[in-house]
Amino acid sequence: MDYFLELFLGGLTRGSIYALIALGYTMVYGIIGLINFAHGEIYMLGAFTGLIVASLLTVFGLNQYAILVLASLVAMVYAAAYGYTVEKIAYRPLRQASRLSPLISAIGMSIFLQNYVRLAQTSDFLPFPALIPDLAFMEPYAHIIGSAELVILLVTAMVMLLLTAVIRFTRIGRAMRATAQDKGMAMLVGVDVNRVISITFMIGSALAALGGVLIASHIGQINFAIGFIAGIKAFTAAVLGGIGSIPGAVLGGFVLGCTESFATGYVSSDYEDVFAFGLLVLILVFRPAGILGRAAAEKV
Amino acid sequence: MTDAGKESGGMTTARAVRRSLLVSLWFMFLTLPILVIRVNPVAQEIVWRWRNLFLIGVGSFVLSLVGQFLTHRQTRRTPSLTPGRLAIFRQRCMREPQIYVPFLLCAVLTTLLFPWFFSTYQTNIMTTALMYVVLGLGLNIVVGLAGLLDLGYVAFYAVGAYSYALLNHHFGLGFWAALPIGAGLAALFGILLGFPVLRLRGDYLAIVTLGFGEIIRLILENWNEFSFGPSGIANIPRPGFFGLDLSLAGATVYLYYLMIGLVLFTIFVVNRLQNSRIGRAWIALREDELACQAMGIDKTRTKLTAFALGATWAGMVGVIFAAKTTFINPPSFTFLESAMILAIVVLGGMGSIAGVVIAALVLILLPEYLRAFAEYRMLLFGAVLVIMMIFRPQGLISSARRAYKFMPVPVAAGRNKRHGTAADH
Amino acid sequence: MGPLLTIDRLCMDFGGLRALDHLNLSVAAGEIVALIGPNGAGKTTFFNCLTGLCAPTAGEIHLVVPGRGQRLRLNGLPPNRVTEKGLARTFQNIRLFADMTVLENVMIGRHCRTKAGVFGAVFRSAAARIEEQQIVTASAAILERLGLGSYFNDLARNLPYGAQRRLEIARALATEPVLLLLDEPAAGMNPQETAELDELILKIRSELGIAILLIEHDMRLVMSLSDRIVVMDHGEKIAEGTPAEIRSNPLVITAYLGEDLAQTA
Amino acid sequence: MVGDMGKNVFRMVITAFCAALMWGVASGSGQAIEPIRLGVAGAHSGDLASYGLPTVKAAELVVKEVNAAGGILGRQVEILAEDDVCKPEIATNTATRLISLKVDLVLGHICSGATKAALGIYKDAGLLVMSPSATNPELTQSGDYPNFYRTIAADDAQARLEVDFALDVLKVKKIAVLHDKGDYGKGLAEYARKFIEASDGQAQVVLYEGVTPGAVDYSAVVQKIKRAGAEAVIFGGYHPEASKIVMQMRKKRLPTLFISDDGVKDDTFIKVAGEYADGVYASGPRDVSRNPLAAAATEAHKKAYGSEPGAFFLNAYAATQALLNAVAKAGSTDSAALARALKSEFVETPLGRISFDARGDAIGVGFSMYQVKNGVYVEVRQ
Repeated sequence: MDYFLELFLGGLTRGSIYALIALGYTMVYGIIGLINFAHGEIYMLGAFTGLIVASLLTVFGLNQYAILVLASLVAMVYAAAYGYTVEKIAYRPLRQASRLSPLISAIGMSIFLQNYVRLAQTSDFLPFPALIPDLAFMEPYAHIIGSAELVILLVTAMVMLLLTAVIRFTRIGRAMRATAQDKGMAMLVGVDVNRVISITFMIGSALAALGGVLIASHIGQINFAIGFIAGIKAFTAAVLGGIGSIPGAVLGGFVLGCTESFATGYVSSDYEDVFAFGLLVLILVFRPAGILGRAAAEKV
Repeated sequence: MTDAGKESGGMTTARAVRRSLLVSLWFMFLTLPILVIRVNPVAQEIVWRWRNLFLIGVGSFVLSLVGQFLTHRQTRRTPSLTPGRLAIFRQRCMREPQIYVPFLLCAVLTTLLFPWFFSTYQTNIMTTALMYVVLGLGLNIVVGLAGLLDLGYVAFYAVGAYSYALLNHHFGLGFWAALPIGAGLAALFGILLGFPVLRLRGDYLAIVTLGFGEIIRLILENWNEFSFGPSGIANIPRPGFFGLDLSLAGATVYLYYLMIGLVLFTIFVVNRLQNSRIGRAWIALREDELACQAMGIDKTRTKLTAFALGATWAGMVGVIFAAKTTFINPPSFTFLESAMILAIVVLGGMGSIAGVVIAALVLILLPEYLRAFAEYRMLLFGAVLVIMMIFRPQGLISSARRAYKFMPVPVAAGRNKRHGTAADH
Repeated sequence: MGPLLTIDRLCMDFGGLRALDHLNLSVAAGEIVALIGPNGAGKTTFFNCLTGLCAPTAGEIHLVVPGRGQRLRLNGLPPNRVTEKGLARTFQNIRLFADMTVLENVMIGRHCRTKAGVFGAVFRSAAARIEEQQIVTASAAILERLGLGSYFNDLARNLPYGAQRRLEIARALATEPVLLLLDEPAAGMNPQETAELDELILKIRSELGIAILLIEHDMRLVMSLSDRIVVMDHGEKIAEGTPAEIRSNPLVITAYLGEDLAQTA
Repeated sequence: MVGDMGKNVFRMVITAFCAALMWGVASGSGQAIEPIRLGVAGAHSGDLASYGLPTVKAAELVVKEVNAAGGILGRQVEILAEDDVCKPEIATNTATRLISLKVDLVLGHICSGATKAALGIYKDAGLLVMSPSATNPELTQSGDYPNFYRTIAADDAQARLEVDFALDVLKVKKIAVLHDKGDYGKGLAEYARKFIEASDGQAQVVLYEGVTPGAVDYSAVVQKIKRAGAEAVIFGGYHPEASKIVMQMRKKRLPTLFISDDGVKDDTFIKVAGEYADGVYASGPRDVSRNPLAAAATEAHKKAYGSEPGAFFLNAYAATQALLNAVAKAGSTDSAALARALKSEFVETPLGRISFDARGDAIGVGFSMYQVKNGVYVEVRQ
């Protein structure tokens, strides 16, 4: 039973990592129905920016909390800027094109950004400082759940609540929902669709960067390729939960994390990813819209 | 950047410069941390590379100016419906035998005599390129014709390669016996993949096929007893020539002609398929799945045929791949490979045979000849994908539907004679 | 001779919403029946249930093909099987295969009446060659009949609107239906085009002997064309009868027609 | 405009294509044999470039020295470096290209998979190949590649050392064997498992598992190690995964010993794992820091390139020396004569005085165990 609980907690923390990245994915998909393959790369860029800022600040001798906050903030600002630029260059001109074109463009962008960082920085793994401090009150429970894991879990929950609130209760949230439903109609009733989409990309990218900094400081290392696997897993989580749904992304993350954890614990980590993708195929076959997603009926 | 041209006429140079200045400032801001600062936490050092910032600034300024200039010129010209000069030229090339016959003859001669004029190395990479031509044409059936976005195509390639390697290793099966078996097994896997994804559409299909591709690779990686795991299978024999053991150069030339044959066969088959009952059903499925069903087309069977046929080619090329490299292991079959083949189809023009052939040759040969820029190869590859999608989403050569020729049939009654507008071609 | 198509207490629920409520309807061979009713009355849902695009919640759909005699149960069949049985349809919002040529669009309709497979296509066996030739000839003949003869090799997307509507009908005819379902065929047409459509539908009935069930809002067309009219509202049938009967049915007038009828009458 | 631009682009493409072809022809048809051509193949670009480029630099340094001293047999040595990105399918192109360029000897390839794919081609061309880094045991043990030599010990030797160390020095009874599912790591883990199982009950493998490289955490695997009651973990793979596993083990208060391989004996591992790295064992090439030749080679690298040498630098340095020495001793570049010279002659290299055994493995090259103490790897003296 203990073993089960430990695996479950491990799955939960892993799931919250996926969820944090999946939130941005699902937002973008919800609005323009595009698999933003470059999202994982924005996460990686965020982590790199965080590393650079943290290294600079360490030289100035700031304290750990200040470094964590500043590095996250700068990374988020930069990621938002990258998200905005990527959308404007690679996706906006293709808004009227067939569904395939933006997807290919996204794959191209992803490859481009990966290699941009590889060439500008390095292809080696870089150590990432443990920015999240070890909390004293967590000390007795450290063998069950670490401080960094707890912080990630809490941040994921907070971000999910915040996003849900923003989408439900604010002006921009309303505009987002309108755009998601029908771009043409939204435009007619005075929503600046381009602006809404840009803002969505910026929020999603900033979240990815926040995830990047937190997760990198938990794992302790980064390189240019971390975005690919994180992106694929996060996307799987988003689809599992029902893409476009904010709580769905978090739920999907948890389901995926726990599946992998139990697969490793009770079967073998050799086939961990086979289980993850197998679950995805199964869920999509029996519930094509995901766990919390609504099936969109085609109008005849 | 894109709306610069809309204010046609009113655009002054000063404004363009100001705009470009903004663009360049933005990109300098954007690239500041990644391109300028390099940290090395191991050695505890920070390197500042201000020169990069300067280069980015100047580069993006110039590019933005040029871009604005071009869009400006384009919008100022009155949009005309007549096709561009290039299009006319192309049409003329296609139509007039005195132009295309010598050209074609030249191309055929070059292809046939290639191994005699060029080194083994050149022949070898040309063979590689031809393999991608076939892969592209195969995926073209699934993506270009049937409109099913398959991101796990490389799985079938792996199935083909491993069929030959394993059959040869365990049972000593030769290349020619393995070729149809590999193709058949790949087709079977295509159907296997096809069943669960029948109900899925568009993006969901894409992600599930991607997952399927990964699953195949993971199984090959982990199931040592079956596939020898990551250390792969070595000493796979090259194809024999009527029992003769060929030297390296001989085998390379032989493989080259084999691939030429396979390319021709593939083009022949795909060309016949796309103008057949099945091919039309695929295209209808791509255009409108619902209407397609309502017109009496069995969606399940049509999709499965597309998956199976597409996979068949991948399986065949997989067998040849194993025979060519003589060694295979799972890292040769990653998602990036699928992306590469997909890029060939999309860049070439979905559904266009000629386009796919050209795109495969360009995408595979160019990096080989530009080995000096190897570091930037993937960077450029990514950029080219994006740029192509923005400026030429229909690909290098957009596909054209077959025109059927008829004797002019007199219109039955007089009541429908009102169209003189339809331009026949 | 009994009816061609019999629909018995057909129900369709979407979640809690009842789109069709115990609908009964029949169409005789060679008959032209119009289905009218306000927007959202459930007319298109009804078509979707008939053609297998939605699975009805309850009720029975039976088709008796003249000459074959058998009573075929249609509910639960996938759309392509329904088409094979002899029901063909057009769509309210035109759904042509836009990037295929006009001729090819019609050739798609021949798909379910032909059977050449992959091998036939690749090796061009004699049977496949003959079949392909027949597909082309038959399709061309249908296009000629519908006055689309000059568009053969044009892409469907480039056709004028009225011609696109006619092409949808041509495509449906190519499946050799016994009953043709037309979903608002005159929508967006000018009076002249509507008049031509009127003639065309009558010609299809008289020359090919195909029964027609159509949804239409253009009352002038409905009144001049139909043998019988069925009025729907809120998923229920509220009236049925000849054009004259419907015109004078007070229930219909209050529920739906009102001014429209006053204009036509 | 469109037409114009299209035409220009078209013309440019044609010109570029022709130029490329001409260049291909020109480079394909070399002239009379003047210099000794040394092909250097490996990953020179892409993610694995950091493993391949040091070899090029090592070859350059040795060749510079040799050429300055008048070359070999009166002939200068010329280096032809070709990239294989560590992919088997590219490696076959690289190999045929080197053959087209008429190389006499090949230093490479870097990765075992790429090496296997290329070796068949070199064998047909009668070329001798020496790798500084391909550790797959089959390369020398299968007998399929008589033309292959290497200046690094094979994986089985490394696994043997790790297992012996765990059993005889650390005296552990229950061992968990993990790997990263990669060519190198899994191969090593397979040998480790085999050796432990063959130890007559001295110890047992309580867990054998591959971890997914690049996964965000390994807590489930760590739980499994705990449940299996392993006293030591033997991990086959590279440092990114190793540091994650070690950190999570220690954070979960798991004192299990951690033994790993050359891929983990890297300073980045210590930097990443920080305090948690202390006590970790890793096998690595024998400490040669007291060998004056090694110091000189490293110094030469710093002088020429301004940085510390990278992975496999000394192995590549030794390999280049061994190859060129064999040419000098054999008096020709004939592969049979070279093979005889390699097996009979000893040569002084940064790795020590080496020669080659019948299978092609270097004699006198081996591994020893290291342990992290206070943030540095220290050789364990037994």
